[in-house]
Amino acid sequence: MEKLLDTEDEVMLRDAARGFLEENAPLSAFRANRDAVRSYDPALWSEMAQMGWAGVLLPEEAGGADMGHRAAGILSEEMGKTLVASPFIASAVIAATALRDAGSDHLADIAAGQALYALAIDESAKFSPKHSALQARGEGNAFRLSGRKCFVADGASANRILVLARTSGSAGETQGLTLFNLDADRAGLNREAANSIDARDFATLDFDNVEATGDDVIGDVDNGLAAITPALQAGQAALAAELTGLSSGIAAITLGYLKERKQFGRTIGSFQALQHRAAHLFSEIEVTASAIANAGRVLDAGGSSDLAVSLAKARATQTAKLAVMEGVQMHGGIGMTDEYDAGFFMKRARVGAEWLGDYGYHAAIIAAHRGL
Amino acid sequence: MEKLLDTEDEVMLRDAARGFLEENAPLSAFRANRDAVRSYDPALWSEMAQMGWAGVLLPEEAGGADMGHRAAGILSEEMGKTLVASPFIASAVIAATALRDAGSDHLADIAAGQALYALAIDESAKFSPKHSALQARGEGNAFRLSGRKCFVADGASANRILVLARTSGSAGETQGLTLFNLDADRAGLNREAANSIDARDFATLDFDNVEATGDDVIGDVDNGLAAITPALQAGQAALAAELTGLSSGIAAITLGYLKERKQFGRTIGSFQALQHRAAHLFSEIEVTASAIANAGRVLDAGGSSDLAVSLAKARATQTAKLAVMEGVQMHGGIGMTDEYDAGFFMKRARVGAEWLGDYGYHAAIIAAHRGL
Amino acid sequence: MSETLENFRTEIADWIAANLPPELQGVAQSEETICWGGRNWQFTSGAQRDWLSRCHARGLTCPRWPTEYGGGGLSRAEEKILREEMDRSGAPSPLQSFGIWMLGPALLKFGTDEQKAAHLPDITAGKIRWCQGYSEPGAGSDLANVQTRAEDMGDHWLVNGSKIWTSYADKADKIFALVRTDREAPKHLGISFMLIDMEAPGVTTKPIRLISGASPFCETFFDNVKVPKEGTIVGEMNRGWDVAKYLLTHEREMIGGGGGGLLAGSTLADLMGTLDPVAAADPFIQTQAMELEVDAMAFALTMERYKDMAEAGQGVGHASAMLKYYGTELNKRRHEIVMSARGTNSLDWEDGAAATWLRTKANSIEGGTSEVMLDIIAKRVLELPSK
Amino acid sequence: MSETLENFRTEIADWIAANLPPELQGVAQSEETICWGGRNWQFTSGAQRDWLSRCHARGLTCPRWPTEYGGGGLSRAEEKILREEMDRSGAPSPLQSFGIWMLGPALLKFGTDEQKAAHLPDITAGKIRWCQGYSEPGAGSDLANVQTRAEDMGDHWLVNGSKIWTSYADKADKIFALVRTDREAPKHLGISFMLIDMEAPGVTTKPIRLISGASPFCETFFDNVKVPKEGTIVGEMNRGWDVAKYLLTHEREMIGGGGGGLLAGSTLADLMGTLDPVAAADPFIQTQAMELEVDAMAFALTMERYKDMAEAGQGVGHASAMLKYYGTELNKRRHEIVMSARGTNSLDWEDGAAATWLRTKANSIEGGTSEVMLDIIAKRVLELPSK
Repeated sequence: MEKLLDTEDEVMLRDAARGFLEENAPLSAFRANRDAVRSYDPALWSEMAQMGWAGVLLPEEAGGADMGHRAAGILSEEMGKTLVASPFIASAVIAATALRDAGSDHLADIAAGQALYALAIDESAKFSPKHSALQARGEGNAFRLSGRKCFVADGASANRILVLARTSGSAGETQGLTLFNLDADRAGLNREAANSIDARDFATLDFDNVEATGDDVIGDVDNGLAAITPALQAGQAALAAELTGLSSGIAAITLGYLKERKQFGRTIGSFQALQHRAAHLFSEIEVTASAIANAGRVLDAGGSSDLAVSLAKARATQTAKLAVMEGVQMHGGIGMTDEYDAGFFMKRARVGAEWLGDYGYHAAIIAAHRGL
Repeated sequence: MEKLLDTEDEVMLRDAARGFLEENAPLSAFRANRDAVRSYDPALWSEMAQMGWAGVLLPEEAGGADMGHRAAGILSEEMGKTLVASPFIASAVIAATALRDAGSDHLADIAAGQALYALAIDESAKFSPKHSALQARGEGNAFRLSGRKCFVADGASANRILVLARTSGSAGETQGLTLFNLDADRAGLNREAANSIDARDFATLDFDNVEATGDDVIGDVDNGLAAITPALQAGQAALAAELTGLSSGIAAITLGYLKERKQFGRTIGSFQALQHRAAHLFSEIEVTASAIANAGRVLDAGGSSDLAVSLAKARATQTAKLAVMEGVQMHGGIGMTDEYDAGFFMKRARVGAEWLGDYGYHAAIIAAHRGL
Repeated sequence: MSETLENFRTEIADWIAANLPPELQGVAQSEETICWGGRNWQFTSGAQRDWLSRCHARGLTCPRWPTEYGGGGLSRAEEKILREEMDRSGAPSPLQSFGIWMLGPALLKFGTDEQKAAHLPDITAGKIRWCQGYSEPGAGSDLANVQTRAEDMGDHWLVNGSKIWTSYADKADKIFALVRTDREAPKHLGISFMLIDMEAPGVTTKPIRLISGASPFCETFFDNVKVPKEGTIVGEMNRGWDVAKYLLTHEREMIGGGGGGLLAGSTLADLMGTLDPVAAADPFIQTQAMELEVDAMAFALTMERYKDMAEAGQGVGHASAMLKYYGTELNKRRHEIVMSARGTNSLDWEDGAAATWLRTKANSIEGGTSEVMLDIIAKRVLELPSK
Repeated sequence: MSETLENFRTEIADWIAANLPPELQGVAQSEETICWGGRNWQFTSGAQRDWLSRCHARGLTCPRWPTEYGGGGLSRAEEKILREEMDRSGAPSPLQSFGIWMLGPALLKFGTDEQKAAHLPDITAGKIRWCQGYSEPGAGSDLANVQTRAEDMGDHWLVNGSKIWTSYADKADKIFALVRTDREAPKHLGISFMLIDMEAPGVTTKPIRLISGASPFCETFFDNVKVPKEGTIVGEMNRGWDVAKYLLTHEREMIGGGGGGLLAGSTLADLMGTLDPVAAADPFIQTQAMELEVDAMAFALTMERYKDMAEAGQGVGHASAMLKYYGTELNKRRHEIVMSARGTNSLDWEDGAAATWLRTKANSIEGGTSEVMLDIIAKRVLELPSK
């Protein structure tokens, strides 16, 4: 197995990313976006694009930086530390992977950070692509899409839509799905932004007889699950990395608080019960970090990666949950106030727990591999 | 709802039991039995019988003390504190309830502590009476029992056997089972004592064409589950009480150790991390104690009691598991030695976790009641 | 049960039947329906006003308080019967306030006759709404770390400082607060329990926004507030900590009760709602829900058992910290499960579940953190050594 | 990879092929098959003897030790290749001992040339079997609390006291022990790291029975044992604690590795065996097993990552306490699940699962308790304050 340590290039990338984000996207920037009801900062995103982040997974001939999934994970992890909101996962990771694998000619727009993709998969309260029922009726070389997608990432702000629709079979079947790549202003498409607790852009999309052609199809008709699955795995790994960065972020804030806050005439960080809980949290984060690094390596190596990716997402979900709960509790009253940042971590962790598959979804994939 | 507090009579009963057991059945007595490979102390049992414990659930006309299920739970709880091994649960609680409900004429023998019952229900690794398959073939007014029962409580030492056998239908069906009450020396019955980790008597019973007559049937033919279920519930409540006594027992020993043991120049009980864990354990035991008291009250009130009983057994199982794990860990190395008693609690807790239904078995019953 | 008690039951049942306005019957208690009273209280309906005045006339707003102050002078047993009959007939509580829960008990135990006469009638009548001023910014769990000071200016006290987590301070008429009246004395001494009018010049409040959204909590600031000397200190001068400690136990049992109340309320199944098929098939959601339900039912029984103990006159004492700890942690766990069961549906603020979930995170902090509760159990109940 | 390393790989692979007795190939390592060596060692087979002597001649019993002491003088990279080739060809470890794991490293770092020459060759050759004498009855986690004392009698030391948890003391030839050589000095000073012959008069051992049954652990008693002055103290006089601390890290990584090894071994599914249908349908057993597997896989990767860090020369340092803590707690959880999955089948001693399950409870105690590990992480890694 490849080493799980960052390579020299990766260390440099991490440092550069951290430096840039501390400068341009600290927590205060997230709060400003939240207060301005802005799901992300377009100016920041174009800077990221100029640094090659939007094209992190795309070939150089398409204007990409071609740094690979481990690198994408490192960027995502660093963004997670300060809750940076951006189109990174949906566009630069998921859409980029899907379109790259399909040899699409939209790659340059993604690498340039101009093509912003909404990810329209979910139709109910739990992630399960094969349960997609949104109908795409064939009319000669054209299709008519009708139905509803919910919890669509970047659904309100994107200018393009990746939508998984059913061209045959019925909900629950892995065959009969088709992946479409549409521009967001197609007639009959209605988008309603949700008021998401993490202040990111999730939307409900209603398709009323929206027209699509064969040119809009990614991969093969009726085989859309195969077209989107590797992209979703790339996204799951990146999201897992973000959640782990989030865990480190809130853990660092909490440790800082434990070291400076005094109570009963002592630094609260000197109370052994809190010390042991902090040490346990450290351990969980360390163990999860290994699964994150591994997922990136396995994706970069090609071949089957669902086990490694699900392991990363399952662990990251649990670790983030522990980190934010300890973070708020150890801060006491102030941690409960909106003036303080701890709550932001908790809300994003909850969204991240559900998006692209919750703990149970990924644990089931792992169990199947392990004969449980 | 009836008060969950001990009545004055119950307080007196508890004190009397505690006093008697401290005198006659301390932990050293259990160790002596274990070392002598003796599953219980018959002399002690006859003393218990003389005090009316064997007849705790039986009417006075049958020589019983008729104190009820809450009282039985109190006795069981006190026995649990010092790991007293006895035929109490199988004979005085389960068999007594089954035979009392069936108006059997064996009651006086039970109350006198002379009739010792083996409980032959299980046939596989998990408790599930309806899955009984041991066959009882009808021959006129007689039956022929053939098959194997495992994990039979008091199976090697008892002089009578309660066995649940299938007279019709197939494993998994609730109908078609019949409950037999046989003396232990019937021809064709082979009993092999297990080497149980809790040093109690559990045995494997092989039935090879064992003859039984209609007079041996408790309740109705093909309706044996109805005949044994209330008795099993009484036993589950008593076992739950024993496990809670066990939890208090090991918790008290551990607290004593925390208060006297010095390390790094401090009493280890002054380390806050251990204090918080001890306080959490105290809380769990307190909460479980309420479920125990409630189960006794509900059984005494008559009517449906499966919810209350399963709640008691589920809670008691989890609490005992926590108590013994914390008990051994907080003692450190010495807790791991056979010279010390902590291990005895851990082994009995494990057996108690499985006997008469594990956590999952009882949680499922509760969930069904609560619409989960 | 004694005949007199049975007569009392009939009597009270008849009275409720005769006096409870039909439109109030069976109305679920909520932020919207609670009657807090006070100078500026706007009754939500004539019925609410009538119910309050009738109950007050009958002494039922504070059933166990002495009749001379507008209480009912009932025994513990009678109060229990009253509660049962009120529940049975679906009658809402006529009046709630920190005056009833906290200041009243404090005055009855520590107050002078003048103080009782001056304040208790206004509480039982719902004329004055009180709030509580204990915590201070930066003090956290260390309640005795009181920096708000009252200087003796001869004819009055001059109060400066600020309090935090003062529920409904922006709606209250008066505040009972811990203030430092002796800055030389050791921490726990030198604190006095002071009554201050919120309309006094220099008192201002600022609502606190929580991670779950708006909240009744406020920060309350005292900027050179003049407080008269006469009758404004409850209990001995510089001995306010004794009063506070006495009330903290009350509060703890209240919140414990709250925890229990919550749990007794809507079942987990209700809260989770109709499960998405995928969620329904998830063994993790299933087992977490089952385990929570097991623990919640056992905890509800424990609330019962502790009430029984209290009613039997067996002091619960410090063990009440266990109720506070267990009930609040259980409630946090519960809403984690609800969120996971509702999945992405609950990630939109419009779905109330998220705000409720986030709000529960304060349960294990307010009224004494779980850590403080565990310390109390370890030191006071288990008597573990401090070195 | 460099050409020389590739050549080394070929070379070592050929050597193994030529020298590994066929009957040893692929034999699973177990209590029965391990070769511990020592004065009284009975080889289980001629093959075991041959394999030891051949490996020793080639310097492979202690690959990284200097050749002058019978080591292999290999680099870290070469050792890794050796390990890989040994695994690939199913070769068992030729020799294991506390001499290799602990005393050797201590002598190489702290020993005099005379001490190295006197002891290392016997270790590499498997001639002398060592045991470790750190813990004492009553001291528990507080290893520096050494009561066993060595009095200076001029021409020899007089040792009195006892040690506990001395693995295989009843089979060992010599013991390296912490003894107090200065009773006035503060706790951590005044301790020396002493080498004692187990055959010396006054040394006796008593095996310790665990809750899981028989064990290799012993109590070791020193009753007026005379120890020569010459060369019996490793490192500076009264500075034995430095040597012990250095070795504890080794031990920790060993046990952490053990934990990892365990986890890498048979899968949870194997351990649980074919599930009883009722157990197979139990969502609690199912979810606990799934969650354990998730954590175990991530932990195995973490062992890998930490090995990578060590091999990359990035010091792991105190973070190794995390491996010890997490690996052992994981293993305890794992066998709780196994017991529950096997149900009543595992409640009979004849079913090995129970003894294994009970034995795992010591994992979080031996080699430093979980509590000590968490303290180390909190204070040394997270640098949380002590007041």
